[in-house]
Amino acid sequence: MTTAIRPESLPPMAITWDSTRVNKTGSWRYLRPVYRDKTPPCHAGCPTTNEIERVLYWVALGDLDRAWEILTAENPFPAITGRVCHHPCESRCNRGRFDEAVGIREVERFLGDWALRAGKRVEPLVPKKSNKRVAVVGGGPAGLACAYHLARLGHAATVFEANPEPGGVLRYGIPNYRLPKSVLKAELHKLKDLDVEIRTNARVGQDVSWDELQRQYDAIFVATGVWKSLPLRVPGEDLKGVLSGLQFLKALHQGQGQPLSEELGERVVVVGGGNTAMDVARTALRLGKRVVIAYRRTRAEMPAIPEEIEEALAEGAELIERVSPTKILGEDGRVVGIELQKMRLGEPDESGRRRPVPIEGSEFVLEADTVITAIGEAPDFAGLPEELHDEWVVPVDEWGRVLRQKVFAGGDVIDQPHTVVDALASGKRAAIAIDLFLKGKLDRKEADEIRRRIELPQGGLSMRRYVEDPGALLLDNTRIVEYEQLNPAYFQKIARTPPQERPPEARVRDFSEVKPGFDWDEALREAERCLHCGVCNGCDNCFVFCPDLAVTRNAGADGRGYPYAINYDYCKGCGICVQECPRAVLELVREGSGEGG
Amino acid sequence: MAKKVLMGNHAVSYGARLSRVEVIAAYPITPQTQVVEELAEMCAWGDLNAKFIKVESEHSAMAACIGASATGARAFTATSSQGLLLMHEMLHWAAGARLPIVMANINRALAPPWSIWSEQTDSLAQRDTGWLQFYCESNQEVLDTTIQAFKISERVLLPAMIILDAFFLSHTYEPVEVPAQEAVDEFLPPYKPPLKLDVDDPHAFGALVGPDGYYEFRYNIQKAFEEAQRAIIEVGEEFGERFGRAYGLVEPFYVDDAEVVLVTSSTITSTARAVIKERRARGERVGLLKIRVFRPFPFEAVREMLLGVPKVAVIDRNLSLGHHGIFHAELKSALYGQRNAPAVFGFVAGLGGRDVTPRTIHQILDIVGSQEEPDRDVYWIGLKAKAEEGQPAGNGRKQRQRVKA
Amino acid sequence: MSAIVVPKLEEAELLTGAQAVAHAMRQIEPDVVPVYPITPQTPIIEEFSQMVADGLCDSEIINVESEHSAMSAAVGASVAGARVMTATASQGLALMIEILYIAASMRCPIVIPIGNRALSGPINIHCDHSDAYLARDSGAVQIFAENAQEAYDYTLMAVRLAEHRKVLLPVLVNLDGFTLTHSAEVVQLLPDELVKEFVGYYRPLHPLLNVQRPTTQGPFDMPDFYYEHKRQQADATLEALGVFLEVQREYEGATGRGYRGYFEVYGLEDARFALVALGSTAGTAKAVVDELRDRGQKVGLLKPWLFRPFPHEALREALKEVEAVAVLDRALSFGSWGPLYEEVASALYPSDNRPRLHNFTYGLGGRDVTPEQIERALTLIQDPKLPRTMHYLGVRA
Amino acid sequence: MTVTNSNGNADSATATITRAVPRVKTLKELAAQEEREKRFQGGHSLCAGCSIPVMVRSVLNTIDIPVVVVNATGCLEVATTRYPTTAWNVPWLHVAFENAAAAASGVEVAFRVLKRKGRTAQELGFELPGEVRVVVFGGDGGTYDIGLQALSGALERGHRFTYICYDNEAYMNTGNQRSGATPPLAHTTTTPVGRESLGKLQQRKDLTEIAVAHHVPYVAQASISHWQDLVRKVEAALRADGPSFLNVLAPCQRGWGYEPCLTVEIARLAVETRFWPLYEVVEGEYRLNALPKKPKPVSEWLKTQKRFAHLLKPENRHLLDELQLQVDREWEKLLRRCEGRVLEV
Amino acid sequence: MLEIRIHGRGGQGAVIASKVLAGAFFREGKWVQAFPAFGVERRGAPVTAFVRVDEEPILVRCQIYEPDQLLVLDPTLIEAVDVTQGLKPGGLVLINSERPPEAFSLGDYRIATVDAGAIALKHGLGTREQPIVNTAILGAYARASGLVSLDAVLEEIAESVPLGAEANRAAAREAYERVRLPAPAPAAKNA
Repeated sequence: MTTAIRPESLPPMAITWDSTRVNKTGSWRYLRPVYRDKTPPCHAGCPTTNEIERVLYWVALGDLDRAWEILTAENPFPAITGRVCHHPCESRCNRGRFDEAVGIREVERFLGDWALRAGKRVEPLVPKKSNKRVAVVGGGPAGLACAYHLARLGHAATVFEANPEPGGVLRYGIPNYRLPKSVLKAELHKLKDLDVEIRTNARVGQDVSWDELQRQYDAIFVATGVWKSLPLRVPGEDLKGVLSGLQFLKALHQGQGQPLSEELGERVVVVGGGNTAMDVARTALRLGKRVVIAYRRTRAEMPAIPEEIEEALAEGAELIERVSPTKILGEDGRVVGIELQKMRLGEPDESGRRRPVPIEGSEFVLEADTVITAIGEAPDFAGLPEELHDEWVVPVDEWGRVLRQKVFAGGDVIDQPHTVVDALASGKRAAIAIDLFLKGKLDRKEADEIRRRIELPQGGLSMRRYVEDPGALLLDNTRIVEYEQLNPAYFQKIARTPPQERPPEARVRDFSEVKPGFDWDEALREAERCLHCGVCNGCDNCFVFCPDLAVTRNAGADGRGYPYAINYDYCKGCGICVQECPRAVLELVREGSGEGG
Repeated sequence: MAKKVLMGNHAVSYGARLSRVEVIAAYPITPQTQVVEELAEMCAWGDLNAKFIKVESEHSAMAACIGASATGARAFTATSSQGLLLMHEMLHWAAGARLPIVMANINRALAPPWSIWSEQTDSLAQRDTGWLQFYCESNQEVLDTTIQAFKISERVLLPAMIILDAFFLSHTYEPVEVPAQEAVDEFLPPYKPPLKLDVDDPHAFGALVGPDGYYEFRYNIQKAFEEAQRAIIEVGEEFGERFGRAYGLVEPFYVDDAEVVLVTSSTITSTARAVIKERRARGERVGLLKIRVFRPFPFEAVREMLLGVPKVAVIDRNLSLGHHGIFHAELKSALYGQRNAPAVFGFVAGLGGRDVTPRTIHQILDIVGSQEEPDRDVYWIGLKAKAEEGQPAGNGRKQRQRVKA
Repeated sequence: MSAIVVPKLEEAELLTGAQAVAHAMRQIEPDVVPVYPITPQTPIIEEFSQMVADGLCDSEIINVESEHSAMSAAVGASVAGARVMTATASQGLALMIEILYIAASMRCPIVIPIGNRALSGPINIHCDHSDAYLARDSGAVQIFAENAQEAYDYTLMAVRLAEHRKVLLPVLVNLDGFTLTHSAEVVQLLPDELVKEFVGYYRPLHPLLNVQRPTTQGPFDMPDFYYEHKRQQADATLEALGVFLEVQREYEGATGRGYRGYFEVYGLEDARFALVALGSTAGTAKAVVDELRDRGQKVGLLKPWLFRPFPHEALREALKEVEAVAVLDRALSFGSWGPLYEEVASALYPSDNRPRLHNFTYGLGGRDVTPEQIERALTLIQDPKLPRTMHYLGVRA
Repeated sequence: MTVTNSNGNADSATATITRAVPRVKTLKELAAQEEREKRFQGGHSLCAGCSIPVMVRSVLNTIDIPVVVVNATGCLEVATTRYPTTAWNVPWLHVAFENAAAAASGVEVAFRVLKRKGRTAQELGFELPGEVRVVVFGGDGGTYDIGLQALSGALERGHRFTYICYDNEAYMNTGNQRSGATPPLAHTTTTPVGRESLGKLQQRKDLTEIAVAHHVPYVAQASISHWQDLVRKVEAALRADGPSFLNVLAPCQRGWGYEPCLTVEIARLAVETRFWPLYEVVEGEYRLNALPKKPKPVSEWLKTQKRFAHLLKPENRHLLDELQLQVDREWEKLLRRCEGRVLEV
Repeated sequence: MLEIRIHGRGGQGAVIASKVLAGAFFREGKWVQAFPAFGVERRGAPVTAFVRVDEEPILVRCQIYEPDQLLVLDPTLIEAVDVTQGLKPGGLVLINSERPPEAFSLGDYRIATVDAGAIALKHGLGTREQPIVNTAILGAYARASGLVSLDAVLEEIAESVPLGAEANRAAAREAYERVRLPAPAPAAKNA
């Protein structure tokens, strides 16, 4: 514009058509908006690091294949966890602060069931097999998950299962009405697809020796679980009619339902408030018994999944809160009742729950034909070398490794919550650790770097981040999006989609599944409720609201990278895009700070 | 008296405040807005007891001033450029009704193309409307003239326009001596309208006048302008006595023995003074005549100063399209038919805020110095195309030749 | 009869100036005509509206809510690519003046008949030229007509002048209010087809409606270009001088009506004393010139048709032999000379032989213009000692 | 991701629930969108965080029909057309401040009459488009105040054009002077807050209702924050058979006094506090377009802006209450007019 | 005559800075003139303002094309605008920057720097995104130029910047102390 101009070179009147795009107004900027995905709390809160936001994104768009691929990278058995998981994701879901948490588990189940029906097959994540062999001791969720991931990483895994069938607690603990055996069987088929060898009736120390495993395998994963019930430690525990919950359930699963039922009598008192207690109670209900659940604290403190408690009560179980057994009464060596003492809630203990304190002289008696205890379980270390364990657990490092040997452990035998999903997570962790170990990387610094890259804030390790270029995933594994960072203006209150349910009076008559699961519409509707915290879902807000037209659509992107790009030639750094990003994907960094490229 | 560093627009506001204006009706327009913003601020803080009306257009601003003035209030407004043109119809009315409204106009170029920078065409195009016009050179002059304008206007019952250059004055900060309120009160007594809208003494304002009377009304306005010349001189002198700064219709600067006299107005005067000083220091006989009052045009004063001067160069930051720079044309008609009338060179410069620098003035003096008579009606100075500089915009006695470069 | 065009009575009609102009508009058949009524212009647009209503002319009239909007709509339509006319007077022109400047700068060839009328206040509806003069800096071309015939002919020529590629400016065709707008005269119209052929189609240079090539019109201009843009506009305004003559020649070629030059000169060939007067006054002046010449006085008349751009060079040439000139201004520029006087003085200033120049104000607000007044002016200027102050004809001072 | 969210919804969760499978934009649709995107371009010199371009692009991108834009003087005009550049890739005309609607009448009539007369490319020198929509953009100064007469005239005459007022509630181009749209008690430079003054003492003009009173086919009030609603209204306005008028709230970060990033947020709050209700009047029938379930107190909106800072002082509590009463009263009035008709996007 | 050009961005207070600086010189008995190069400045856009100082009344009323001194309120302008255009050789360039003067190679000029942004923030002037640095830079100018006293600058701030005058004065004072001067400093011209 400073070049010489001549009147005759101008159009005959002040008319113009040259674009303002020659003005690089980006030089006005003090602050620079950058796209930077973050981790949603559901994802971070999932022990198996399920990429929930992506899974729901693709489900909402109807691309179930893509959703399933992402999901099964982390979690081998969505049809199982979709039924039995205690879903910590949902309790962390930011939407819970807005209206109601997204029904993530139900969508997961829908996706898992869809895959089973569609006959989806998992494939190894790496193209080549490694010639390494790994022994997996224990065919429960942890062991099976470990074998699954090892196989997908190209290693040959052999599962040693003491029982006649694999599945562990999935098979012998969780009743059919929650997890039908057909689903379990179908899910376990994945292991066959991956050429995992499962040896049943193979108890270590009995059918196969520890030394043999040590000799024959490049690594060993121990996940034998907890199968010893904790005693009540009250008089009368040895009476006939006092059973442990695990014993009861296992017996049932082994086809001894009918004789057992006759033995139980009419009135069953279940002691405990965990999932085992609920499973026991509901099973007993299905056997036609009158069931009372006795728990030392209140319902709110019960460790069982709330839905389980709710369903148990709906099905007719009676709950007596704030009571603790002091004595089991018997006649002729057989239970006739249980003496319970009332409790009040005192100061919180280290678990944060209020400690029950006995009220002197408040004892009362409940008539009972059977008392089933479900107050906790302990591992059975028979067959394992002494040096592997202490009294309660197998101590492991942050990789799940035991004593810096080639032995790794997971599931309920290590010090972690006794849940299915934690078991699956420990299996995955061990599979990654074993992969690193087999490649000779585990004791090197490299392992720490890898861990930083693949570990989420709550400690879960991401298989996707492990096997793929993490840059392509965009997700920043160090930062969790809190509700306060979101812009809820763009969210409408939509009630959570309630799963359909068989009526209680019908479902107590058999062992068929209580919930039929979501149909397509329900699953999509629920998936659409996901806020995609910290993850760009192409909502167009940044594009539409940019006053400088500096946000462009990145139409060529192929599912990786952002759907938008910022043209910094024009961006004046006003920050509207950041403010209006509903899900905190965009953020402002200081111009010249080197952040954000 | 206190010296303050004020922007030109605020110098207007201070002048209006010291004049104790009672009604301000205005509409925002760049680069005028600060004038009325400052007045609104003064009203909000109780520093000025006036009613501020933010009307919905300049047309209404002037109409409101007319109403206020007709009611006997001291009315003030300020505008610029398109705003002045929009109120044009009402300008005729204000003068025709002989209402001593005072208005500041910030000289800004007319559109299109749209410009907010300095040019005098907006106010000069109002030269037929019957308004007194004062062109100011400095912020001090702006403030002083505002106060004088009320006194002059109210004496001759004509509206007055105080005119200052956009940005070169309106937005320029410089030291200004602000007179004390008491001193101004002594100088400028409250307005006593000879006739006003009064329920106790009703008169009709703005009635239809047919061919039998209209001519005389116009004649009287013209006579009032003759009276205004005297009023401006007397009020300017009185102001000088009271405040130490006297003003007149024109202001000579090294004119006495000058062979070339620049005729300027507004801020170009100031820059030209610097050039004249510089050339005088070199021994060149150049001078400058500033025209402060354009309406009434100071015919006598101009003749007194310029007859006998060999060459005169008028610098116009304005243009009457299809004609000349307006000061240029006016000056020629003033000197026409007089003995020893100088050769008059007309220069157009600085339209739309094109900077007029000392170099521009030197160029003008060089052109005038190099020829006895102008060889064209209008010289354009400062056009970007070098080959075009100094070429006539046609209409010359010699056919304009387009230089191809 | 001393007019340039002498109507053949058998082919002529008795029309008011307003009607004559309305017929010109009908024949031009402008695409868009935004208008607002104002005395004494109203009969033009009333006549024209009736013609449109009767299907005699395919034009779209926009009955706007003010003259300001009339001009604004005119600019919009013109920029869009349509041929546009409007008409107004006095306060109407004063109200639309802002947009007239804009029309000129946007190079809109809008033809605007003006029924000249005095400006308020006090309010007055009769003829003077204060309204025409208020537009003298606007960049619009201004033509003054002496009678209804000239008003008709120049309205037609104005279209070609306005739309000429070198010009592209609004053209005001001034006809005195009442004296011309409302007075019936003998006028000879041209055949419709002839007019249509003469005015042709309007081919806009940068039509806004050309969506294939979007343009931004009326942009913001910093000091780095504005000056050059104004220079360009000044050049275009001056181009109108040449084009005016060109259009006159073509009109003569097409119609045989020989308007030649910027002025009509009457008795000026050997005159020692001259009048310069605009519009209908020239008619009266011609009669006075005739009479004085009969008495042996060497007097003449110069009647400018073109007031903007002002033909300085031609004026110098036309008046180079006279001793004294009386410039008649039918308006005051308060505190100065009359606008026409200033033009003439300014034009004659550089001439080698400057005639004595005197300024006469007359006829404001419709004050009757009598032969006596004009004779007085012509007599007064013959005195070399006549003071060089403003003289007022017909004032009761 | 190749897929953007279905029909541009800000949040998949806000999508209509009746939708079984979300619609995915095709590449072709995206390309068409890109073409329209070029109608208004970056590099303009409007302030960082200005709301006006947000509105302009939403308007221009809404329909495929060629548009001619007429712009009243104001920020938008000054900052987008600095010679020799322009942000507009559509025909654009600026005549003056007070007459945008009149100029638009001229353009609209010119198009209609040239079309009617069947003017050919040969006669005209260019090809007339088959169809054209004339869209006017004017600020509140140019619409509520100085341009109201021209707007009223044009609406009454029935020209087929759409006038869109971007209402930032004062003269922002000249630096925040009060206009007919300035809300009561706001500080502006011509209604400054001072010892003797509490800001603007008058009500704001209800321009939308004034437009309705012209009996035109479509009038609506919108906000840049609710852009889907805005886009729908633009489409309705442009397709209306006759004049249409949109009054769009467009916050100004400088004049209102807030951080630039909050532009949309503050526009949204104006709706949520019911200070700026979204509604439309179709052939005289009122419909509410946003029914805040839990309306926020108007103070929530006021406190975001410096121009209202003085109202938050405890001694001015009564003023705040008075404002709330006004907002409630206006809201009730509107509800009555809507007679229960609600259409939310 | 001393001619100073100020480069800043819309919102930083460059125009106010020109006014305050002129006021400070005025307090010391100088004739002054201050004005902006008026564009249609929007927040963030480059802005220029000018100050003239002289012993006698100032006549010239046009922009400054060959300044003696420069104040640069935003270091990023050095890349965006040709700030030193026309600057007289040896002229003072005062830049708001946390970097030392040696970090800038602009030519044969005396360069001084001051971290006016940090100082402004410390005193609560402006926001993190856009500190208002005008008063701080004037404090630094008093020291770097040696042509106007800090006291005059502080007094003028008190009068011209009614909102937060104390914080602005404190910022100016601190900048006066913390400005990093060029070494060695030749005798100031045009004193």
